[in-house]
Amino acid sequence: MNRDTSPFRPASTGASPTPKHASLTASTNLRYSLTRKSIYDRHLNRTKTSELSKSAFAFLFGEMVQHAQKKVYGVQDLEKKLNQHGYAVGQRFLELLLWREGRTAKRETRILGILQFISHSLYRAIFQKPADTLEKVRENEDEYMISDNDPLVNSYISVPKEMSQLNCAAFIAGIIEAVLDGHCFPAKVTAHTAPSDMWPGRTVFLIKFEPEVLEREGLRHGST
Amino acid sequence: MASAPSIPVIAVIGKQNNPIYIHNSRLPLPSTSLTTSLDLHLLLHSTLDVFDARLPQKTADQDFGLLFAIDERLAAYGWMTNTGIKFVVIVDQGFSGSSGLSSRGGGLGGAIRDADLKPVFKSIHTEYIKLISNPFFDHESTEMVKSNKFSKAIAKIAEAGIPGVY
Amino acid sequence: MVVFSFFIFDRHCECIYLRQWLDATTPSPAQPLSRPVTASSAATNTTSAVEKPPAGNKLSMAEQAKLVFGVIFSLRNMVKKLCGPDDSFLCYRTGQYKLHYYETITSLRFVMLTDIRTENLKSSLHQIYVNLYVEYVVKNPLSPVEHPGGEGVNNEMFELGIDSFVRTIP
Amino acid sequence: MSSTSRARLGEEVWKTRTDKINAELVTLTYGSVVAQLCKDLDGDYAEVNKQLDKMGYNIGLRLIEDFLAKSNMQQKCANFRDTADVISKVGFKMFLNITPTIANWSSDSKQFSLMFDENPLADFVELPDDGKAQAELWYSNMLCGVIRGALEMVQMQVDAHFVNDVLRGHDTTEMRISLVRYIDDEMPADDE
Repeated sequence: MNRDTSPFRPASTGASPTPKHASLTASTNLRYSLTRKSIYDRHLNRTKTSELSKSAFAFLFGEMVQHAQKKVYGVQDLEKKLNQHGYAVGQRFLELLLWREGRTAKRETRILGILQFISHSLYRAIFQKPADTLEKVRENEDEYMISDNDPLVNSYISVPKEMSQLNCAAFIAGIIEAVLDGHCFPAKVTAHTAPSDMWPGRTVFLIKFEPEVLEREGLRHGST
Repeated sequence: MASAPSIPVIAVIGKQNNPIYIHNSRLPLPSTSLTTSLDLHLLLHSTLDVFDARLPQKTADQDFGLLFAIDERLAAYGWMTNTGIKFVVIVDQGFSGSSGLSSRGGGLGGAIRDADLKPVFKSIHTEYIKLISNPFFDHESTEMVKSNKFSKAIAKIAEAGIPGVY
Repeated sequence: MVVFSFFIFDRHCECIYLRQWLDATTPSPAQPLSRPVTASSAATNTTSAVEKPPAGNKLSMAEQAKLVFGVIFSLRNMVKKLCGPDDSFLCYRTGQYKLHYYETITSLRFVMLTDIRTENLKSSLHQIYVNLYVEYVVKNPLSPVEHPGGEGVNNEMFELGIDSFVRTIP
Repeated sequence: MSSTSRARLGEEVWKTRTDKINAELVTLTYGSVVAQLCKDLDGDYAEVNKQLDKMGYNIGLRLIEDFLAKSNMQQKCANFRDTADVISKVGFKMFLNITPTIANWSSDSKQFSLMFDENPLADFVELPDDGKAQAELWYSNMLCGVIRGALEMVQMQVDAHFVNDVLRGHDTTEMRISLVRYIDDEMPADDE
């Protein structure tokens, strides 16, 4: 009980430790239909296996790209926007996925473990296929690569020459980043086009971990 | 007179150890060591130490079981998701005073096993997932959750108590 | 079969894509032009590549497109006046070439000029619409929704698709 | 084409001619778009509705081509009632795997409602409790734009907007669609 700093953040009004009998949470003014079920009444697995058309996603994603494009300066900025969208999606997807894995879910404490989780479980859950490769960048201790021969979000994208740097899979990079963050492996993830003869749209996700991750890995598991 | 064990407090604590939501139906409870809300906060605070201390040994399960006993009546149980969200449930064994304790003869924690709490934690986890799947839920916010539906759902879980234990 | 040229017109009657493999008005040479002419280069560079054949009063691709549209538009309207709104014309032929026509409900018009021995290409044009135009142009988020000046239609995937498709037409 | 055969067509297109994808990816992505707009526009929900509608409109202009290509429809609908039927049974089925019910026709057959029992876009949603989102935001407003854009491409100018949404505490989710006019063929610019 003798912590120096409170682990509770400076409390907002709702959280201040005033001696009150009632629940600490403010009540809300939202209206709910009495006859219709809200999200809290439905089973979470209802949508686990449900599907929508790939075109619906392609159009939505496309318009998201177009919309983001209007307000950005240059390719990098656009990729950042897409990354942010991916991050929001990734945070939620991760929680759903872990909840569903239930008992079998393992707390990943090693870099390799979490990367395997991403390239298999996560990829399979979102894209119905595992990622194509997972490898370590030889020159840099803190960098790893996951590759996808044909990223779903890029299936309809033909990048014009003047934007050749752009890779819209920055969206997926955002998802990966959220999942790493969720597991306390903070990292920067970026998407790069790396075509091969067989796969002109092959994309590599470059994962660069924050220094503290490697430090912890060294402490916990001995240097790798 | 002995009553069924109940759940007066359910707390959800975020990855950064920030409180996300605290359900508190009956505290402060007279004749326990929790008499003010400040006590409760300090108590929840100290559960975090237990999570931290046990974390390195935990790899698979999310169930941290009994964190510690608070006094003759109250005990704190914990659960941590793989994303570092902590759920703390405080159970009131319902024995009023020493007579209750002796009548059950089991002493603290004798009546309730860790496994009994599993379904409770599972339900909390489910409600939590529903909460954060909402696109308007702001992960970066440091404020407490204000969702009527979530509050109701958690209150319902607390009210239902521990399934199978009377 | 020999394909001379291919045009797409949008609902605003604008030519949003054109492509020429051979010139219909010159007797078929053995080889197609080494580099086919596409909309963007035709628009910006109408004099060089397109008008390479030196013969008499050659039309630029842009002018050809305008003429072609004038013809199909009149023909289509005539057919609808004669036989009702559900009828449409499929092709016509001259001594030199055959013009194939396919129009979608969204008023996209696909036109292909071939030699006279070619069978009706309506279903092929429909295939181009379904498998190439919709997949590579419509669904490409980086291409604009509408295509003034042909912008966004002549992307790499569509171009490659058209090329290989034309080669497979019997 | 009869109503039941349209339902069959929708079912067939969905089953055999549609590439499918995890629904939650779409739901969460849409959520991210809406939440981001609300943030960018600082809670100006009227403007958020407008932006969503505009994005939907752009999607509609494209989506109609995919719709026609997949459904292989080569003829225009004979009347607006047919159009409504196709939207519900083939269009929504093909993209969102739902079939909203058609209801509340006006006597001149120019206005109808689509009633959504299911709305995959709104699966995880609870509107922000800021005292105005429930009064001002139409969360799924993109769908209105999509219908407006798609129908414009087949020469119908319509007005589409939500009048009820369960997210607002209403008992139904209802979109009202009215035909404004049929659009004539465009003529080539006369520049000779």
